[in-house]
Amino acid sequence: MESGGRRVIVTALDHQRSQRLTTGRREAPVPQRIRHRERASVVASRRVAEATVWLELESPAVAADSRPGQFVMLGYGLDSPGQFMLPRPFSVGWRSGDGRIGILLRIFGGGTHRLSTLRPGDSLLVLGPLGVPFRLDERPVQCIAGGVGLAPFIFLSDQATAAGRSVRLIYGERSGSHVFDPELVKRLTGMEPEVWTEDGSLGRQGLVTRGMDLEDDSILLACGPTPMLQAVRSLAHKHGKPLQVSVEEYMGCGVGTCQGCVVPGSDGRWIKSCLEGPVFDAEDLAWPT
Amino acid sequence: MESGGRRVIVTALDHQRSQRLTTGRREAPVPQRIRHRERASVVASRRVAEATVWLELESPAVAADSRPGQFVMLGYGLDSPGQFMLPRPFSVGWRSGDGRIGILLRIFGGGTHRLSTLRPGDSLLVLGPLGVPFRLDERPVQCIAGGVGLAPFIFLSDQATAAGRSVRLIYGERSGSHVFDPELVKRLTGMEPEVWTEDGSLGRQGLVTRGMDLEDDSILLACGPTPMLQAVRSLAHKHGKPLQVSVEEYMGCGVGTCQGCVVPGSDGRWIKSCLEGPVFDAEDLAWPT
Amino acid sequence: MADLTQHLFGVEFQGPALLASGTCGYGQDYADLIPLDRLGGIVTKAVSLEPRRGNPPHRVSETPGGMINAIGLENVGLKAFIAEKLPWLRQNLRRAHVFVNVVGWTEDDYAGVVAGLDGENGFVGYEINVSCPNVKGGTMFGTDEQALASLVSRLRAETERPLIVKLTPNVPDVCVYARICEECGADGLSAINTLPGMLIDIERRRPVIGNVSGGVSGPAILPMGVYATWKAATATSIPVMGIGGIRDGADAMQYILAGAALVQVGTASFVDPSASVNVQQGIDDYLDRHGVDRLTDLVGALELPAR
Amino acid sequence: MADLTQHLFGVEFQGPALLASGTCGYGQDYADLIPLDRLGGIVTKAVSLEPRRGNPPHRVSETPGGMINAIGLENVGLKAFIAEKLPWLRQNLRRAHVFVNVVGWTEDDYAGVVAGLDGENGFVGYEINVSCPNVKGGTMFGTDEQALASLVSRLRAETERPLIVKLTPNVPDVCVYARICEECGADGLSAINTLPGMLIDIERRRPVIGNVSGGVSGPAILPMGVYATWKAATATSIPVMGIGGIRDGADAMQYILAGAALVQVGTASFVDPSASVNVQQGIDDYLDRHGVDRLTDLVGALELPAR
Ligand SMILES: Cc1cc2nc3c(=O)[nH]c(=O)nc-3n(C[C@H](O)[C@H](O)[C@H](O)COP(=O)(O)OP(=O)(O)OC[C@H]3O[C@@H](n4cnc5c(N)ncnc54)[C@H](O)[C@@H]3O)c2cc1C
Ligand SMILES: Cc1cc2nc3c(=O)[nH]c(=O)nc-3n(C[C@H](O)[C@H](O)[C@H](O)COP(=O)(O)OP(=O)(O)OC[C@H]3O[C@@H](n4cnc5c(N)ncnc54)[C@H](O)[C@@H]3O)c2cc1C
Ligand SMILES: Cc1cc2nc3c(=O)[nH]c(=O)nc-3n(C[C@H](O)[C@H](O)[C@H](O)COP(=O)(O)O)c2cc1C
Ligand SMILES: Cc1cc2nc3c(=O)[nH]c(=O)nc-3n(C[C@H](O)[C@H](O)[C@H](O)COP(=O)(O)O)c2cc1C
Ligand code: FES
Ligand code: FES
Repeated sequence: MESGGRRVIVTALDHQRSQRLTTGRREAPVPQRIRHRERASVVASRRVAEATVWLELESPAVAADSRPGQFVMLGYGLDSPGQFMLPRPFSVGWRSGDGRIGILLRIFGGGTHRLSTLRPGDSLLVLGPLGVPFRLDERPVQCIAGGVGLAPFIFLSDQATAAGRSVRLIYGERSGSHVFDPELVKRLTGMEPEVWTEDGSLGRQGLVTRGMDLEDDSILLACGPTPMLQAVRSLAHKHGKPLQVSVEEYMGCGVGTCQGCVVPGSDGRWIKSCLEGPVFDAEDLAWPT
Repeated sequence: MESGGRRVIVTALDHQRSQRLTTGRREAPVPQRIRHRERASVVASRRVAEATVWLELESPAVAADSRPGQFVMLGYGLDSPGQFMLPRPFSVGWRSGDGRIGILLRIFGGGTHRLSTLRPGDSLLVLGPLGVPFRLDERPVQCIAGGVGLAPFIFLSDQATAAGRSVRLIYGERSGSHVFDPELVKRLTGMEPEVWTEDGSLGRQGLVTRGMDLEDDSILLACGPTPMLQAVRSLAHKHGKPLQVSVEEYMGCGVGTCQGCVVPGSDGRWIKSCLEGPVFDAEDLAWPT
Repeated sequence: MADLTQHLFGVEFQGPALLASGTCGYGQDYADLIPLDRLGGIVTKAVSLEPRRGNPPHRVSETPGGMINAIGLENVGLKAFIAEKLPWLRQNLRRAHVFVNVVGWTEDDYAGVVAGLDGENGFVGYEINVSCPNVKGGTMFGTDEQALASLVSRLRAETERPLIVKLTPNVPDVCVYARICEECGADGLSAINTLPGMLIDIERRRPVIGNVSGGVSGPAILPMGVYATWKAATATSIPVMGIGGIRDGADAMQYILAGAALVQVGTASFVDPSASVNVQQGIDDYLDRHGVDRLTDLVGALELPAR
Repeated sequence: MADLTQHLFGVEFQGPALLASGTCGYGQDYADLIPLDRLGGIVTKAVSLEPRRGNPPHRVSETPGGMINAIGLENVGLKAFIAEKLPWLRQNLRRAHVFVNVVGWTEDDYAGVVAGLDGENGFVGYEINVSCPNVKGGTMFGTDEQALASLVSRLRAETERPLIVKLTPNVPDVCVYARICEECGADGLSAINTLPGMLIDIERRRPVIGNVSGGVSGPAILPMGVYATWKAATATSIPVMGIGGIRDGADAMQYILAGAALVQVGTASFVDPSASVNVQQGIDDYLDRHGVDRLTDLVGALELPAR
């Protein structure tokens, strides 16, 4: 049975937490949390860089309610003849006006390898939108993306540019072969990413952190590998800049029931990143010193 | 690594056994046993009847050395991102002049369901040809096929008609919707199957055993569900007609190493049906009385 | 539409499917995704006398055909459970029955939780977790005949409520422990908990799981669960809840034919939150397809080959 | 091309991969399909004092992520093994080492097989199967501390050859049994044998397996095998052969990092007869990719998180 769009009010806890998820200023009240379980069909699957696939799924309910920074659990469900596979978390990387969502998927291990072989017409089970989105106010935004950490910022930039908001998109990869075609990014978001590669084979040479402007009055948003997040955070911390990070931790359920996805909070407790994250105010998390 | 066509002499045991596998008369000496492990690609996959698929695989080594009654183990191997699946045994249902083999596959449970979703271009691991083939001499042949037990007889009829040997092909199904298109059978074998259906919805109405001629001087060959084999065997036994049956038992390895596939022999021992079968002289097996 | 109802543990179950402990939290986080109140019931995350912080990440990972977890029994503790979780269960689950999964490290721990909860409303009974392999010594009660006998007798003295002991498969013969539970007054058994396992990240050359080892669950353990359920059901005359790798009605029917009156769905809910609801529906369909009027006609209806 | 050789049990192994007992017969039936003599070795199907007929069909079936089997230790028996099987192994395996898997139902049974074989050529040592769950009482020696101690001591007295005891995972703590084996003179350990399980044909309402229950193997049990191997390797100082669900070099590396000096490949050979050869190649590739010169550098090289 599809539970479709049954709506629920966010729990008090989520609400407080989202309130705390400000970037220094007062905010509009948090909207209701809506989660869907939706059978989605693959509309397109394109190899867009080394070991990287752009998936487009027909998933109208999820598309309608997703906000940048939220994620979905993608899997095969239980009635496929294929292998048992736990669903995998992926940021909502984009949405179309007509019910499609985009996923920027990089092959990492067995599950992502399998998902990378999906063909148009194949069916998936999508759970989402899940977690807490990035929180914006009137200030300009700097997005710092490492690898497929670019995904949520494609979605965010698309919306921001549409809203006439000023966004910088700073995007780093190991090498040019891994870079998600800047042309396609432009088509999806209406803006140019500033590309950095460690080996300088495309864009500017160096770590993505080199591209950050720490003096302006922008909000920093970062998504990428943990070492990158740590580097970004220590810089932001030193310069007292507001920073939101999207973290990655192994997940079981993605919806708050298994307690599998915890990350260490600055207050010493384990925080469920699927429910109170994946986007956190950097200062709410414990960082290695 | 592919072990390709390394050749080995059949073990003494197989040899004696094949010698005993006569149908009353003296025979040409048994050829060498050759088994291949071959990566094969799906050339065609067509739904040919209710829950029934005709698969054609590019598997030249297996095609070259297969004889009617032998089988292959079909699986995905170990390097596919998909599920772990034990390979499944299937009769070689036909072979082309140019290295293809045909498999008549009926969806039974999880594994056959999965194999039925194969698409052209997909790759499989094929192990074969395996087991002992049907043994013919100069006498005419009556093939009694139940359901997909038709498969080995398509192969056999094709060769027999080519050799100008007289063959009758008596083919029974529950109902017409399950019947493998007689036109296609004709194209593959050059002959008309005599179709019987239990509900009379196609061909003649009744059990396939009604089609047997027990008076002529033919050899009986039977392949199908166990109850059918029992019925055929008791009739053949009563009329003292030579009968070879192809049996089905669950298999692990298909090559003689696991002892998983045993059937009861008339001499009271368990016989490995993958090595000494699947084709047996009916009188070498123990039958319920 | 066959009759799925059963009278067990002094209450009526509208259906045989429950959510397994630790895979549904305290119910609330599934409430917007599935019609919880259509199920037979839910078993809460383990509750201990004091709150527990649990293990460091990674706490979960996939394994071939299943998953491994080492949550470390993180839970809010008895007080907070009564104050924050039980009220929601009481208000929102009117037909699905709630069992509280109880864990401890001494007999007094367990007894303290049971004593502290016994006067409250909003749940039917207890599932005693003597077999969580995730915490050092966690398997002790479940694999030590004396300790198990003493614990079950002690808890029996503490409560009139249904007392269900959750068995560990990690013993030479489940029957021995099942009988001990029955003799010491348990009202039912659950089988099985996870099997101890370990995964290694060969690139980092470290265990994947922060706790080093964890418990394996999911379809991979289905045959072990069916076997343990069959042994427990044949060794005793108290109801058994079958657990382990159940994805659909067909999997559940294996447990029911083996002797399980109820089944619990765990890992499968992560793959599809609707799994438990579909399991219950699938059992219904099976009964209809086979012209069986009452589920109870098939509990333990397995035929054994003549020997 | 790293150095895969190891000196263990008084012989040199050219590589770490062996074929697991019961999954390669007596070698001959794989000889035309894979280059057997390139492997570390093979472990024969169990040999008992007298021939055994084995269980009725079905003897094998697939399970989620693995398979279940109840062959019932069918084997030709000691005499026929010496007369018909050993000569072929002697002639055809010059660099791959042969271990004879020994099974029995009394100490005398085991001792009889060892005594009867000890003077023959064509094999290196014994793998003592104290853990086959397929036959009534078959798990007895492997789960009974006294019986195990007495059996291993008895066999130690019977032979100078390498004596490897194959552990069952079906106990609360593998370490206990591993230590007993070492103390009683075993030269090595194998872990693990199959886990007891059961499958039910819900249409016929009967067990799928003729023997009712069977042993579960394949990828589904990989985490259990890695865990038992790690425990056995850390609890003792004798070499351990890691077994359970190994499909490729990556799976094998988990066992090696956990402490296994050698690995055995079973069920995977059914999916691809070349599995064992590919496992050995995959280990070689891993070592090259990581710039490790000798396999021995990584045996037990697992790093544990700071506690
Ligand atoms: C909130 C969130 C958003 C994400 N967004 C994206 C995205 O947009 N694009 C993308 O390519 N990837 C994304 N990831 C990472 C992606 O989920 C992992 O790469 C994927 O789960 C790896 O699975 P695997 O089977 O290929 O790897 P394996 O290592 O084979 O997986 C084994 C287990 O480890 C877990 N695992 C391994 N790496 C990760 C990881 N980095 N994060 C979480 N679980 C992991 C898997 O879920 C699985 O349970 C995101 C992760 C999270 C938590
Ligand atoms: C020598 C031989 C030749 C065969 N030729 C054909 C053929 O040409 N066309 C065709 O459609 N089928 C053929 N079969 C039957 C086919 O192998 C089974 O239908 C298939 O294995 C069922 O697998 P499953 O996963 O769909 O069924 P499941 O019941 O899900 O399989 C579960 C387990 O049971 C085993 N199993 C179940 N039924 C059978 C069976 N009838 N025979 C052997 N193992 C079984 C499977 O191998 C698997 O291990 C043949 C079988 C044998 C032994
Ligand atoms: C993430 C997770 C947490 C669990 N926590 C508990 C627990 O707190 N108490 C308990 O008795 N069992 C716990 N279990 C075990 C399950 O209740 C169940 O017995 C086991 O997972 C087998 O069922 P499954 O294969 O359907 O998941 C947990 C399982 C998982 C996967
Ligand atoms: C069909 C089959 C037969 C087996 N027979 C034996 C045996 O005779 N003796 C033994 O010690 N183990 C036997 N085993 C267990 C295997 O040797 C191995 O321990 C187990 O299958 C786990 O390894 P795997 O997952 O790689 O198969 C058998 C396993 C299978 C699948
Ligand atoms: S993934 Fe289950 S609680 Fe977060
Ligand atoms: S299937 Fe393994 S011996 Fe026949």
